[in-house]
Amino acid sequence: MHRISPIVKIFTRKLFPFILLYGCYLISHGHLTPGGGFQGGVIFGSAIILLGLVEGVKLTENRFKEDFLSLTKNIGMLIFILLGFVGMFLGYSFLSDFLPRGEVGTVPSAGFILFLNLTIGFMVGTGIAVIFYRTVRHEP
Amino acid sequence: MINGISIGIVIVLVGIYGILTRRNIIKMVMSLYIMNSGVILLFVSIGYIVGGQAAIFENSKKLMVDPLPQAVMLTTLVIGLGITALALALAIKIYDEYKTLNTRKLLEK
Amino acid sequence: MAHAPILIIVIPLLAVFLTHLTKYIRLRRGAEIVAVASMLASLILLLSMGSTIISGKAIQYDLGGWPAPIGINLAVDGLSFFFALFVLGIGLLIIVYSLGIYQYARRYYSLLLIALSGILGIILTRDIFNMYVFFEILAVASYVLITYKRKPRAIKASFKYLIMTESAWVLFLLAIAILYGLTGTLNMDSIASQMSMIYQTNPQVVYLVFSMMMIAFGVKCGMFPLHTWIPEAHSQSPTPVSSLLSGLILKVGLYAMLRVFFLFFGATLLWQGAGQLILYLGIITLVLGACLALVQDELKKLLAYSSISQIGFILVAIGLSTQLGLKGGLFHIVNHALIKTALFFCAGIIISQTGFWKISNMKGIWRQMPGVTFAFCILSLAVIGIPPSNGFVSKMFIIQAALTEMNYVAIIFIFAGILLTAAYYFRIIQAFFSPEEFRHKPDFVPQPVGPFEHLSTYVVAFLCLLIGLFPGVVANIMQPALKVLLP
Amino acid sequence: MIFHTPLLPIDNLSRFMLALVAFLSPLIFIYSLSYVKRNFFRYYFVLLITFGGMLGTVLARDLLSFYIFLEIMTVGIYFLIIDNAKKESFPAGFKYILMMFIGGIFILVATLMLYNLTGTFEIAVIAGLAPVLPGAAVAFIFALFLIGCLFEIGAVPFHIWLPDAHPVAPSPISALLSGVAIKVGAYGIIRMIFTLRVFNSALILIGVISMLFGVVLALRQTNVKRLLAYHSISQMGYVLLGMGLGSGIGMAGGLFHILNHATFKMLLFLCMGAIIYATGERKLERLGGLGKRMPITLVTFSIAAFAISGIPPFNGFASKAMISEGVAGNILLKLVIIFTAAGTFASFVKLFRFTFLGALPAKLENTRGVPILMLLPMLMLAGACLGIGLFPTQMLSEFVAPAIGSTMIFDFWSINIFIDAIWIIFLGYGIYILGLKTGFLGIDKKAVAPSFVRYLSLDRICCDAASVLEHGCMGLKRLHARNLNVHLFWVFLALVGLLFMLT
Repeated sequence: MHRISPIVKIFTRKLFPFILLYGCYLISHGHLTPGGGFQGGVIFGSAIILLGLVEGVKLTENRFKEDFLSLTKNIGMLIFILLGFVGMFLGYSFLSDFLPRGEVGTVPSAGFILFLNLTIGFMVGTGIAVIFYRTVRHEP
Repeated sequence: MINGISIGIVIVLVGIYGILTRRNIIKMVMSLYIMNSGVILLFVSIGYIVGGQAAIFENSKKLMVDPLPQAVMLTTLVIGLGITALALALAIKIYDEYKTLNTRKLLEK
Repeated sequence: MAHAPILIIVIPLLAVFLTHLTKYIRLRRGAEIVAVASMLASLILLLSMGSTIISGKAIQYDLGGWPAPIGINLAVDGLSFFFALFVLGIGLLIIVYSLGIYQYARRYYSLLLIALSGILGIILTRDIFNMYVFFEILAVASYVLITYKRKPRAIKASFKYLIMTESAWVLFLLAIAILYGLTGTLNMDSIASQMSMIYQTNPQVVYLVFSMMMIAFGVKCGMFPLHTWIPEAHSQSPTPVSSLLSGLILKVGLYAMLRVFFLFFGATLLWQGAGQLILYLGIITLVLGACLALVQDELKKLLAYSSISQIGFILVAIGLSTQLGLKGGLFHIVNHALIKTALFFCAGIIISQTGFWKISNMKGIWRQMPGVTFAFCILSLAVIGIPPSNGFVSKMFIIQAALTEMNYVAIIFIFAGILLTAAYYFRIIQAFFSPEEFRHKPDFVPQPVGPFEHLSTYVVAFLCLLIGLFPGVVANIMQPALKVLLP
Repeated sequence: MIFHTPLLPIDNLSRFMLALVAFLSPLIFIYSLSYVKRNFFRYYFVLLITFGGMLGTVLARDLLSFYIFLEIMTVGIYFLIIDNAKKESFPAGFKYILMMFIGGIFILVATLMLYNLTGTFEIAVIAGLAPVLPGAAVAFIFALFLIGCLFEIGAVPFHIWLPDAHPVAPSPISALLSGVAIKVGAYGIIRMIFTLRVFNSALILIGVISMLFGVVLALRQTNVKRLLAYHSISQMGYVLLGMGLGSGIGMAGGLFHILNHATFKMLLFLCMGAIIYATGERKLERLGGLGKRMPITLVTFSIAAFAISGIPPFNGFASKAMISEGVAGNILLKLVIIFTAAGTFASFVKLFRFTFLGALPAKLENTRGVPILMLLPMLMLAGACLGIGLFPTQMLSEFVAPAIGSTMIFDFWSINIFIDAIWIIFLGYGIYILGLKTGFLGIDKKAVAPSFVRYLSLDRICCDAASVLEHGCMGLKRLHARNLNVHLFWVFLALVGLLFMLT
């Protein structure tokens, strides 16, 4: 496999945090602008994949260990369901919006949709990273 | 007349043509995803109101496009992703075992 | 309690992720315990709603607090209660059966629970797109479950199943798009109310939507032209998965067909062309499945073809679209699900003990495994419809429905179907009891078959006889379901 | 709610059949105590289920439970036929269960049609409603029910399973099968005649054909049990003839013959079972000269042989006399009865001659008698044959006649019955001699078997039909194995097809 040129290496190392920041923006403003949990999560995943491709899987492996990622994936989903249960315990129906709605157009405007987006983003990001690790390590 | 719905139908037909005639299973998975995106385009354009604004709410009372199909199509996209990822994984395993991607050769193996 | 409908779906889903987390706690068989506990919890919740359902009232539940036409809402009425009950029962049976096979890891139980929560979601939901999403969840879980043992043929079968189902379900999505275009809502009840008006304005569109949905449900339940994926999928997948496939997944396809067709097209379409169409497709499925089973030598493939032909019976019963026909159809759905699950259990035990796949080298197995052969005999008698078993009761209702309709074509083909079913099941019994000494497969170590497998098979065999003797119990649970379909 | 089946109270007809089943079946149990040597548990388990099925069928007060117990009995007998697991017992068992299944479905369809007409399964209620029901429907339902029961009886067009099932089944089972199980089918027909008040002359035709067909083919057989099986067909032809006459005497004669046939046929099978148990041989050529070694079997066999051919002091003659009395007017039927009786006598002379008389073949030197447990039922049955034969009038007046609810006196000892008996003996012996000379009896291999018999036999037609079905299914299977694209093409073709069909 020919060597990755140094330009690409430096750029990815520098750009990596900004990609994550962009992902967070997408997730947090999911209910305002186009975006949301899934899209933000995909950005997270692509950041990790980018790192894996450029730095090589072993380096990213010890930074983002695979079973840690799959653990966070499962915990993310559990939190999503528990959020649904919280709505139920507070007397409304399942997955209902129990937080007060802020005024229109600002981040806290959609009540607990923000937390849903966060968990989904988290889960999708780690899930895609896990898929990437499995496919890279697959040898026929 | 050309609008989102007719193009969506055309894309679905292209997908169906692809899945029926292609022998290679990777191409079949691709045409499956084409069919899926064709339906998504059709469904979204059903909710389109001419001259409507994107369904982002800034307390202005302008005419807005129907947001429901778009939300629903988000889920279909995710499902399409899952299905295609799984189909490709299966295709890889099939290639590992049978060393061929041609459906006719696969039949005999 | 108020939140029961959604909890029935969410508890297995919750259990899915708990089983993944049992890796980190030292509980030895944590995954199995969580799986069984979640199914029991759902069963108890469902039974808690039983009394209100039997008395005829339906329980509505709006997800997220949004009222019916806008939000996704779940409804538990007679039909869904009836189906959910036997789905949970059989799901529990499948989990108990797979407890015995030790090497099934956590991943297997989480996939099984995803599939079961998908099925429960389909049964309880009242929103047509939500039904599509749950069908996809179920489909993805079953694709992976089929390939669980990583055998190359299983992967090929699963790929075929995936491509066929997904290309049919794109059509279902198209149908939903058209319905949404026409009615503006995704909720089944509001669509149904506007359906007759739509039928007046442009019947062509209704026919298009009907045939697309028929194709989608046909693939799921193995109707005539769309049944080709069933034999490979059933024979290559591990035993509990093949009983899940033929026991539940085919039945959920039928449930969706019943629910959608009688709700949307009941008044207008079914009584002219469509009911007759389903009847003829059912007849073709019936005869085709039976004929192919006659010449099949692999045991599991034969059972798969017999599933197809029994689905043909149910389609004939639904096609008659009378009160009695539906009663027979529903009863046969439950009976066939029970019997076929146990038949696959028997096949699994025999295959894991002897290592043979083909019936021709299973000759004289009677001396090796008298218990399993005895259970197999009872179950095959039940499928054919010999009186003391439950198969007889549902076959009787179907014949009676065909007679009241004076539909001679249906009667003749039901006659031929029962005969062919008897022919290929007695062919198997004949092979099991044959005089030659049973030759063991050289250098084959039989897998350990624990008490769970035998227990679950005998329990189901006994249950079949019990339902056969006291069909009244199931009949009055079915009463509210019939009122839902044919008011 | 669905199955409120009032099993009791039962009327006289059920009581008559109950007595027949309840008295004869225990003899089978006793006989098989010493006959069955392997897998006792399975044998007795299934035998008890069959016995229960038989009792249920006879006692059933409504048609649905009649059908249910009939099916249980049929499946039980199937598992008994394949019990001794010989190589050829499986195709015969398979043929048996499929034929019985066709009959069962006929009966089920008839029952359900009746249910749709009258809204109930109860026989008593249906009997009450019978005159008011539309004539055509009742006739059609009776025809369906009749066909179903003819399958059970094994009358000619549907007899294919009987000659195969008997030689293969263990002897007590073939005795049970032709002694009691066939009678249940006849009971079904009588029960239906009484409830629906339909007199169908087709029964006479079927009866006559069965009688002639059974006797002619019986003469040709050399396998001992196959010969008796064909005789069962011809004797059941008598019963059908009796029922077809429609007159009180005919019906009573038919019922009486059911009782007689049950006793002497079971006795014949048990004797043959004893011979097979002692010598292990089934073919007449390899038997002979057993008279000295098995005296009791000799005596019981000769009683049964005389009974079946209708010689006065034994019970066969009574019911045959009643039927011939019933048929008095019609000369043709009289001739048929005389010829069948003579043919029966001839074949039993042949059987007697080649098993008990003649030289004892070297191989059978050390054949000993049969254990007492097998002899006991044979002796009891022989006693029954003799007893009914000696006191037919008492038998008729307080046992057979009340079963049909008519008080009937019949003079059994009139002179022309003796003349008939003598006629039968001479004609029978003549046929035996003639048959021996022309080899028609199939004994010494210069048999001149008319080729058309082989061609005509229904058995071959069914086997050919089965193989055609087989090829069709194999063709279907080849057609079915296609690659993925073709199957997808079928999916979308189905869509287009549906759209086309709907509009």
